[in-house]
Amino acid sequence: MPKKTIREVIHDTVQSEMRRDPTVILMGEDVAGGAGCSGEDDAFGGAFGFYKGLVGEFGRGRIIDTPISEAAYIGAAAGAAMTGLRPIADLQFFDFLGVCFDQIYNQMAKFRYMFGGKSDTPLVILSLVGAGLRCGAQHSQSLHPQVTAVPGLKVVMPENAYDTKGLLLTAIRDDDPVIFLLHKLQFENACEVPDEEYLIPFGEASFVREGTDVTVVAFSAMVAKAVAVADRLREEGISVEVIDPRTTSPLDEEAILESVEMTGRLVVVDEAWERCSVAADISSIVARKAFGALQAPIMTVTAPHTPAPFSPVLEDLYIPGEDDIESAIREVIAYRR
Amino acid sequence: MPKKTIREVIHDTVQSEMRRDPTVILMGEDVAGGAGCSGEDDAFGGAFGFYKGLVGEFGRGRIIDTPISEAAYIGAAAGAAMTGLRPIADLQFFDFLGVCFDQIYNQMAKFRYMFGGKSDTPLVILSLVGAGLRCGAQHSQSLHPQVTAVPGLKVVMPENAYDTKGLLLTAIRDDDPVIFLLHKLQFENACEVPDEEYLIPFGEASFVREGTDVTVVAFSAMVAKAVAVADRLREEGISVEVIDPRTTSPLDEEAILESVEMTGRLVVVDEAWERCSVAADISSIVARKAFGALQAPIMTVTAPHTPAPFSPVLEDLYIPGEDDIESAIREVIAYRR
Amino acid sequence: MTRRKATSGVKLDREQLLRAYRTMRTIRAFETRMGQEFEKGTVPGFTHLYSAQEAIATAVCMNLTDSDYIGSTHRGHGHSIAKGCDVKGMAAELMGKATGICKGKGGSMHVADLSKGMLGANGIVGGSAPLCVGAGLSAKTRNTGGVAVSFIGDGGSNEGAVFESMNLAVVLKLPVLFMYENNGYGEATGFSYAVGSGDISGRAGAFGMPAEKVDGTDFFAVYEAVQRAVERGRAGDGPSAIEAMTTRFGGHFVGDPQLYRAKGEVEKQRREMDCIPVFVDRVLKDKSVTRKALQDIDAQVESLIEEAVEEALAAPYPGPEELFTDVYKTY
Amino acid sequence: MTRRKATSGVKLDREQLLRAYRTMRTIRAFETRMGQEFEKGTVPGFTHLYSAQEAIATAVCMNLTDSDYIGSTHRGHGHSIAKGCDVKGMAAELMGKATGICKGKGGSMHVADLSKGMLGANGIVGGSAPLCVGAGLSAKTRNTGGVAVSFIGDGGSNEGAVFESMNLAVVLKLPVLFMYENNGYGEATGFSYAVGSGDISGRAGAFGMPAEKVDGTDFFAVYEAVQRAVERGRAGDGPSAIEAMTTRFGGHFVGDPQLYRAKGEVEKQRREMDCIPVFVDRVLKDKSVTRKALQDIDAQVESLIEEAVEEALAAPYPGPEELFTDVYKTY
Ligand SMILES: Cc1ncc(C[n+]2csc(CCOP(=O)(O)OP(=O)(O)O)c2C)c(N)n1
Ligand SMILES: Cc1ncc(C[n+]2csc(CCOP(=O)(O)OP(=O)(O)O)c2C)c(N)n1
Ligand SMILES: [Mg+2]
Ligand SMILES: [Mg+2]
Repeated sequence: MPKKTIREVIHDTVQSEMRRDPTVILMGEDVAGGAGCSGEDDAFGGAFGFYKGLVGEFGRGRIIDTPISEAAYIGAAAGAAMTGLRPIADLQFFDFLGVCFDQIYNQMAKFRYMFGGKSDTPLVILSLVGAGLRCGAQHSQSLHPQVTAVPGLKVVMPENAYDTKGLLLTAIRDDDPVIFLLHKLQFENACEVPDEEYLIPFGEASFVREGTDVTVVAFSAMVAKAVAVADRLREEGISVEVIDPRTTSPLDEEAILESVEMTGRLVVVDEAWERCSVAADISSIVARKAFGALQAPIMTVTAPHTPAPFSPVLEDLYIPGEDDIESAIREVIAYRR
Repeated sequence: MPKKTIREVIHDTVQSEMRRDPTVILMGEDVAGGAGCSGEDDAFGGAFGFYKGLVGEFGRGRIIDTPISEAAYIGAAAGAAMTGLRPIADLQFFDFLGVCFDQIYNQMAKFRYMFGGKSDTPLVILSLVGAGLRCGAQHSQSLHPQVTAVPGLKVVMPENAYDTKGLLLTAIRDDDPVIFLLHKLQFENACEVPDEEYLIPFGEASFVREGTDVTVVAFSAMVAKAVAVADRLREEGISVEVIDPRTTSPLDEEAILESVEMTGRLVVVDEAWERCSVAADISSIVARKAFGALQAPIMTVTAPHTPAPFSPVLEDLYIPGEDDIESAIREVIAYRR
Repeated sequence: MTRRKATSGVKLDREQLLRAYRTMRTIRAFETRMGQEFEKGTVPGFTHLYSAQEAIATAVCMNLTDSDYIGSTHRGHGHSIAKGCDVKGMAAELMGKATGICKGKGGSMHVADLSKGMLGANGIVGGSAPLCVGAGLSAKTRNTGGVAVSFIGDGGSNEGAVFESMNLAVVLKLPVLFMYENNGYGEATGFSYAVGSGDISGRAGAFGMPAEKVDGTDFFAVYEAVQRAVERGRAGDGPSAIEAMTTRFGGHFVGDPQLYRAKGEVEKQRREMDCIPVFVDRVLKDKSVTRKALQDIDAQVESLIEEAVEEALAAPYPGPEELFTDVYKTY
Repeated sequence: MTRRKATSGVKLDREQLLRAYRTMRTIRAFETRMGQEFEKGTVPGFTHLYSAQEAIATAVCMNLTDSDYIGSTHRGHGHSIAKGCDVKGMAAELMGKATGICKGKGGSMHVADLSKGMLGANGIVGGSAPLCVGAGLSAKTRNTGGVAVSFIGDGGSNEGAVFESMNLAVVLKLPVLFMYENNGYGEATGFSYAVGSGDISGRAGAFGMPAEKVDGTDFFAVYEAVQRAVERGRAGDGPSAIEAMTTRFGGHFVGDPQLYRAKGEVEKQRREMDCIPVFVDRVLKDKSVTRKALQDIDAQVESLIEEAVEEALAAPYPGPEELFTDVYKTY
């Protein structure tokens, strides 16, 4: 099977969906690039090159470069979605949420409900979260809790190229607004990806490692770290189950609860700030619904309550690391009432 | 002692601080009203009349009506705060967060950190949260988790006039940005408020009821409901401790943990949506730090994962009610492993 | 504002004139009655009435079909009626009833009917401008010949999302009309204070599109300007802006004491700036229609509104299960 | 753009001319060196260089004192140096060192020094315009005679927060200068595409303030225009806008292959639109300064930058405890 990076998967999936369905369009800043310039068209293909080449195939009528005005174009994507298109709106960094948030939580998320079920808003906002690029506090955030909280939105956070394909297909064909969040450090990660079409349903967790001593829930860039720790601890005889929910909304509660019923111990890893994080959210669900099974405190491993620092030495401390995950696991394993 | 409503306390406190400190200014839409009109100046005094009369005393130079452009004036408040003023920015409904969120989490919240500690940003954003006004999905939200999550912000959610005074004084004199959130249904609530100045520090919970069987944490409009339930259950011999953290950031973890260490049971009440709520946050802190004391699942009582409905019959079901709190308490009391 | 003479370039036939009259009268009667119902307590929440501005919504929507779109504001009843939303469903919606046009889940600020191209009233000032740009993009991409009209108040004209939307529509050359209704007020703040340039259409023009100012109390003036703009849009020539000068007969919301208006201002405007008598005078003088025909419509409208209110009052509230439906298509 | 003749209304004395030259040369040398350091890997993250635009920051800031304010962009090194930020502190900041001007916690996109009135580079396009309006409000309220200058790119000119800020500054009549640097590009998109009207200053003017377009490669032209705007601001006459036409010698960020620019474009612009030789030609022709004086400055600048880089490279990283400090004053 061919290996593909997440970047390639995004490209190929957007391309195949645009071929299949003429109502799919792509819009955002420099999704093509080169408009109004003296050089090449298709100069950027998105800030990270995801869409390179698509403007050649589909033209500027469907690969739409926008001025730097996120409220307008994210809102326009919603308006287009209400009226017969299936837009994919690229938001370069999810850190820019703040300039277009109204269109997300007050507009697209609420239409179906406010309008009594009489509208579809099929659009995907594709963006990047996370720290590690050494870009300072305004370009290193994990703001997925801000949208996971909002009824009417679905939030996808894939960790690998295989899942990205199946989830992105589902997202583009979904009739509700989907926030599709990749991690800034991850889009060059490759794995085997079948050429055939396959859809991964939302709300179905993936059991990345099976284990019996402790459940670790991790998503996005945190999955690989959890797996590394799990594999290391396995050699010591500690059996760690690693669950990747893949979508934070809907959330596969069942998978998590079932696992905790078995292991009795839970560590949740989330790159977001600790307060009101998805880690806190999952912890609270388990503390409510699987309390009887719990044999130890529920540990959350998150970024601290500080903005992301620029200096690499500080940023490395800021991002939840394998050591943090490992010591959380050891703590719950060692715990005796 | 005189009784005052929250509305009166806001008025009087802003007035006394503006008298005391010439750098305090007030800005927002219709904080005076009447600009460019044929009738009276001071026509609104804020959308809810909080500031009625202040423009007469302080003039339009310090009571500043702005066009409907929240990003600009909330950001301007931050810019003024960096450069020698102490602005109070009125944002009529916190539901409008989405049009000015960037200025809040990317700008004011991060300056001190990004600039290496070399700046103060002393400003207060005063706004209203909550449902119950029958105004539909875009005017009924409880978006405090969105800001509680953000490092660099402080978030105050007083439940009564007495606390409002002491906390607002602290907020205005604080050198960090403070989000001060009143509940839409509450500002006519009155209680005894001393005329003298008193400051209530942030991060100090108030024990509204003492009890030994179960801890209920509630804030803002939820406190009164929790207290009503507590008082009712007391007659049955169930002793409920009600803690109002008053500020969600900083959070008085200690008070909550101490109480749970004693009662072994916790119910957290929050009008926000369930996912990534402050209720979930507090639940997760307790599940991590006071697990050993817990004798029952931690219950959270929140709004459901739906937009706020307009129809009064549905909205009443949407808002967490006394019955929801009561059944959560009964459930944890009845729980046996 | 000095009232300009009704223009006369547009030729509307009798049926169209009666339709225009019926729409304006329906809006006025609906709003008047909803104001009363609000005061009685049968309409919960906030209600913002459109009275005085009827000519604008009517003139705009008479240039549109169901495959054109409008995006509205918090003051959306007039736009909705003009775009063809069911009046009975609207009355029930405002009362939060199960028979409401949005099942009672939206309310006054969220009336919508996508089958009519009405993309929703909007509780967020400026919130619908981007949506209309998107609807215009959709019409252009799907090549339907449709246009999208974004209604924006003078207050709302200062929102960032509106400015961005104008630029985006110009850049993508979309069939969008930015329809500014300058009623002189944004809540309790005068337009002349809040719009720094004092000129909404001039500002819109500087974004790179044709923009004109018209007398919003003159149905015909608005109709003509909109016709030009809509034609431009349908022809693929891009967006336009119109600033229609009008007023507001009521407060910002029902119950607003309007201290910011001088005594007598509203009375004077009711005498001088009421688009309905202006329209009636004109069509009677032209002998385009008979007084009798107008009176028949008056009677029909009154009974329609009466019926709508009675049915709405009698209608059931949504069942409790409705709280949880319509959040997602699938979840 | 056709290059306009250097104007000659401004009388700057020798010392001022040398100061202008020193600033421009310092910026150029700093950026050139930082680009090299970035490529060596000693400067982490993204780095956006200001080379080509030096005349603008320099001309603006020579009209300002420490009690005036500027708000900057992601491309903020030039503004910072011109406003008097310590170059050594900046070099260390870009490398994330403890001796950085922000203790290494901010980085390239967050260089700031409030004691110099430099309110920060900004990673959010358009993000600093509202802040500058606030700084102008502060200056006006505290009656300091200060002004605030918001630097905005051609791409950033399309952000809602910027439009709102212009209107707010006009309404409140604040001493604010909206300083547009039109370098022709926002990332890989041309200004002529992204600004629908093709005219940033015309659009700004329609917000109700004086707005002019100047040749941004001509230090003197910018200086004069800024002088007028700053005087207006200090006199209490409200905001102004200037659009300075310029270019960008490098990519959007260091490493950008710039496919969107035709081959030879940058080379041609380097020959024809480099503000530094334009300035030098002018002052030598005028005999205002000697070539020797300029060469002395060149040497001093080179050694300053060399020293700054060496010290920065040798400086320690912040200690781990720094992760948790400076979040709040008290918490
Ligand atoms: C983003 C946002 N800011 C503020 C408000 C509160 N608000 C509702 S209507 C209104 C005034 C709008 O004025 P205008 O656009 O002129 O419309 P009009 O009421 O005159 O129809 C304001 C400030 C809001 N709903 N949304
Ligand atoms: C709100 C926001 N949107 C998008 C970006 C990504 N971005 C960074 S710089 C830039 C281009 C800015 O162009 P311009 O304003 O012309 O400034 P220049 O780079 O030419 O100095 C973009 C799109 C951002 N940082 N913030
Ligand atoms: Mg108005
Ligand atoms: Mg540029």
